[in-house]
Amino acid sequence: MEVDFSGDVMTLNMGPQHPSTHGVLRLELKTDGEIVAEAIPHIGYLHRCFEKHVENVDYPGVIPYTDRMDYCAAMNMELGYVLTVEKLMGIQVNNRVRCIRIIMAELDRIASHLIAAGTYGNDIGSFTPFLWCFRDRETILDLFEETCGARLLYNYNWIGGLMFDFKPGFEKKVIEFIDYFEPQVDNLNRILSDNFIFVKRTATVGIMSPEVAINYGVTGPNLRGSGVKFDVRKDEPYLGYQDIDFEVAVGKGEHGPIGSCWDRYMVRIREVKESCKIIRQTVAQLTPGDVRESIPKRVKPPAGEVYMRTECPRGELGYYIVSDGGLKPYRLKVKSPCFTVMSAFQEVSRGSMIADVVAILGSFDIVLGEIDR
Amino acid sequence: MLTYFKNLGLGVVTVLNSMRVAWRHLFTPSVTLQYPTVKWKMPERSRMRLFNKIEDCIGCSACARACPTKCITVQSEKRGKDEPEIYASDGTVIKLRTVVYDIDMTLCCYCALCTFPCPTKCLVMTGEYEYAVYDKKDHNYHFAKDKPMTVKAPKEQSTEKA
Amino acid sequence: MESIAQLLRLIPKYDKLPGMAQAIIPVLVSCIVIFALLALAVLFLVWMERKVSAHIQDRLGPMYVGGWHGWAQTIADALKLLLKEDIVPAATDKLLFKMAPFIVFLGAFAAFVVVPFGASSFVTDLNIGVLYIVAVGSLSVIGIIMAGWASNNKYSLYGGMRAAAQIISYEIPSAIAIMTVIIPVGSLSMVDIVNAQKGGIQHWFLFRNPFIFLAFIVYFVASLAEVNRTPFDIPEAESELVAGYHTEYSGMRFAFFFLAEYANMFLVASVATTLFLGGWTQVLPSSIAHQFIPGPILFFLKALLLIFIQMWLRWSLPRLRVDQLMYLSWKVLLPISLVLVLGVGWLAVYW
Amino acid sequence: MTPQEIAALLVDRFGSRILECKPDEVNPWSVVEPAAILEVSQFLRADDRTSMDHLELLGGIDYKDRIEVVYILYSMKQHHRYTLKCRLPREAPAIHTVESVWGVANWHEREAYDMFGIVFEGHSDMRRILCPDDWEGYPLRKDYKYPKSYRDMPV
Repeated sequence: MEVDFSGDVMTLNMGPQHPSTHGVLRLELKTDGEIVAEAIPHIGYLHRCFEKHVENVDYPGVIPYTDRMDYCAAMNMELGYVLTVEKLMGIQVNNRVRCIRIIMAELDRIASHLIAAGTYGNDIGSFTPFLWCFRDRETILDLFEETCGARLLYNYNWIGGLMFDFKPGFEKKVIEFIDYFEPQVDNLNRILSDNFIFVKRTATVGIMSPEVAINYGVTGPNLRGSGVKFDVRKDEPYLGYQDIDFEVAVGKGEHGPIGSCWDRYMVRIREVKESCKIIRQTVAQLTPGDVRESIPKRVKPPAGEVYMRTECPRGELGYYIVSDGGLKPYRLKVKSPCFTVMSAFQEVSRGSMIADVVAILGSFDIVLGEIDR
Repeated sequence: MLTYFKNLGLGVVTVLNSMRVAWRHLFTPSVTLQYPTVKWKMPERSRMRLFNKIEDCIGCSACARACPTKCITVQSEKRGKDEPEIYASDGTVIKLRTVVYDIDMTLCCYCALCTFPCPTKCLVMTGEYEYAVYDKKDHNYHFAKDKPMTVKAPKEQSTEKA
Repeated sequence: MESIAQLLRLIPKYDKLPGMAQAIIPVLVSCIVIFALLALAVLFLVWMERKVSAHIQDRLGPMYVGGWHGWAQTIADALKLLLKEDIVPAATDKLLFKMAPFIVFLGAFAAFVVVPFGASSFVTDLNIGVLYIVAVGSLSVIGIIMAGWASNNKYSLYGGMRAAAQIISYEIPSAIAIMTVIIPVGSLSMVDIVNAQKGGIQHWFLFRNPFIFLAFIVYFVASLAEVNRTPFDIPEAESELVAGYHTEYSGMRFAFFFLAEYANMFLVASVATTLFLGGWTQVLPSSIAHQFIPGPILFFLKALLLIFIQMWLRWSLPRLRVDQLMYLSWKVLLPISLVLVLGVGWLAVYW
Repeated sequence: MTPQEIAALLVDRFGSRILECKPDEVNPWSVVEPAAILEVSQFLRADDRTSMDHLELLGGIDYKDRIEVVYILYSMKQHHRYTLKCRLPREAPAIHTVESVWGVANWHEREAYDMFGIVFEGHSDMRRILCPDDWEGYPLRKDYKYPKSYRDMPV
């Protein structure tokens, strides 16, 4: 959008304490009235130097730190890390561990997308769906707590295995939850996704073309929202995702150009349904086994380096580990999905209105814990 | 002109739709708990406050090594040969006298990595979650009961946090 | 006011007071009565809003203070707000900053003077009552701009500016929608309008003819925007402007904004009740039943019904954007209301 | 393409400017002469055989005697991955930016500058990104000393 400035430019400082910057992001808005010429993100308010921390802890001790990157999807964060270390050490896990990991990761994906959808509704001004989403998310967290004892930061996936096995009857509870949950998605669609006001607010703003998305390294639901059918679970499978029957949700642009905020939002809603499908199939594949069977006594990977990425709810999460053969990682670099998405923000939000800036930011579904690390 | 009326109609219909969903929820039972009077039953694996049953502790400091945030401080000394032999409740011989066993709960990240290496399973994460205090120092738990017999300069703890 | 003056005359030696006092005291007393009524209504409405929103969101809302369903929660909150420190930021325009909440409240408060709560319970019956409400009701926009500007905060300024644009725009469709009622009555007096609807539900203007029914919807939507309720709450849009024009306010001054917001809600609901729902008149036709519910109670019930719809809308809809809001006002509501006025006029002339 | 083919292609195209190739590792990589990084990047992105349109990761590693910059590239069309490395001196490391090739490099390079002090020449906005602007030192270097205080606040 071309912006013709007729008046003075006013700098509006949005954040780091602002209700809708999803944490402590700071946006420097150059505004003329309601129009925003530039929205310059400033990050780092939640910086803990995760990468320096982990150079001083041994490999299993890193897992609690990875939990704290994306605290809305901690199960996926640690899954990526343990898979990377397992790849480096060449550990094979048994079928039960594999299935449980998939079930947990997908439940966590649902929980994370529920936060995304709910907070997005809140950004647009509708508070009710937010609490409905949280109600369903609580059920998932209850399941997690029953299994591993924590609700948010699990430390459940261990290198070579899992902390605990399921409790008896857990599978039934998961299926019960899925049965209950699937109609709730339609409920959410009725109150929010299909609402005319919501569609008008989101379907024509924040257009991200596939070219821009790929150039800025945008991944995950945000990339798929632009119509690019790319999912690490399908295109570079891990954990045997290739054998599971599910669709890669892409933005179709029903209400406007492809790549709008609505598309990105809708990809998440569709993914939630796909996750339900995956969980159903994986629960059927569960076989008995010992979940701590292949946990090594000492995690001491050989010297070398490895890069691995997984599809976490906010995009591709990559871990690049350089090992010098010691007990602690020599260097661990995280490719954080939100970080790359955020770098495209300035490009996408150029020339929108103040309310749109909030809408675009919400549709990116960022978690500052992961951007700043 | 047609799209104008179509949009108008769509707007009214979807708004009514939203209202219908909201109306239905007006009569669904609430899912929240009335917290201080009604309490959530914690699952048995809940990971809340750390507790060390010091009678069973053999002072091996495996927990302190496993802790990623270094919130556990253990200092132990050899028990004298002339002292009577004591055992933990699972029969392990206690060869070390634990003189310092401090857990700083403000540093704890509730990962439970410390509880797994414990040989006598005396360090557990309990399901207790209501332990807010007014002073941060009150979260520093001192479990050790024994006084050091041999005088030794306190080992310098690496306080430098990564 | 007449009835209050009569009551006052019962006080011994009241007649002996100077004539000036006899003129002023009834005014003051009725002001206090209205204020108390408003404060009570607002306390109740805030509680109701919290309960409605809570139940829509599968929660319970306040449950402890006062015993039954936390009925005293808002009283406790109001007391807390009154006791809080009154913070006036250093860089504000002190006078305007302090005045703004009262002016905002004044608009809602003054308008209640002409609202007939019952057959004889109203302060005064101005012969231009409706015009007075429309005029005085928009006083609050001045207060909002004052608050937005004096706060010396960019968010507040945005909020104030948005509020001004919004309230002034939506005055027009709402005033035109009100005209559809005035045409058949032929009077601007609120009492006359209510009297024209006596005799049961079929005499209410809402059900007299389809044009007025649509006008009621237009008025309802426009009034939502006038009182800054979702989906039109952009002046205080929490996710964009933090809290809009009252970002910098705290304590009692914030409480006044709160009071004004709910008083305004109550005002527009009262006006809609008076104009379209027959005010204090009975629901059932008088031939079926005698008047067994007192008029004022009926009035409040009708107003509460409208306020409940406002709350229900608020908790089920997202918020519009500024340009969409303006679009709705100027391109949807205004043409429709103009057509409706024409339709009502046509009916009045040729029916 | 397999990593071996990519390595062969690189050596074929750039010859001696590719200093080392290890295409058989778990994570196959090549070391590129720092001065050639822009050219190599542009080639890898533009060439249809490689079409590396996705820069997955850009980061530094401090090897105590040198600093390496790692570029992990991926092709969304061909589904293959390859890693480029550049070895820089520990004193005043500098390399040309690849911002013009992949937009995402902008922030990644700022992060590398913030954490290792690698200066990316020609970068449009070379500021610290995660640490405060007046932070001293480069935290991820192995010899980094933790400051006791920042602006009189204890750390």
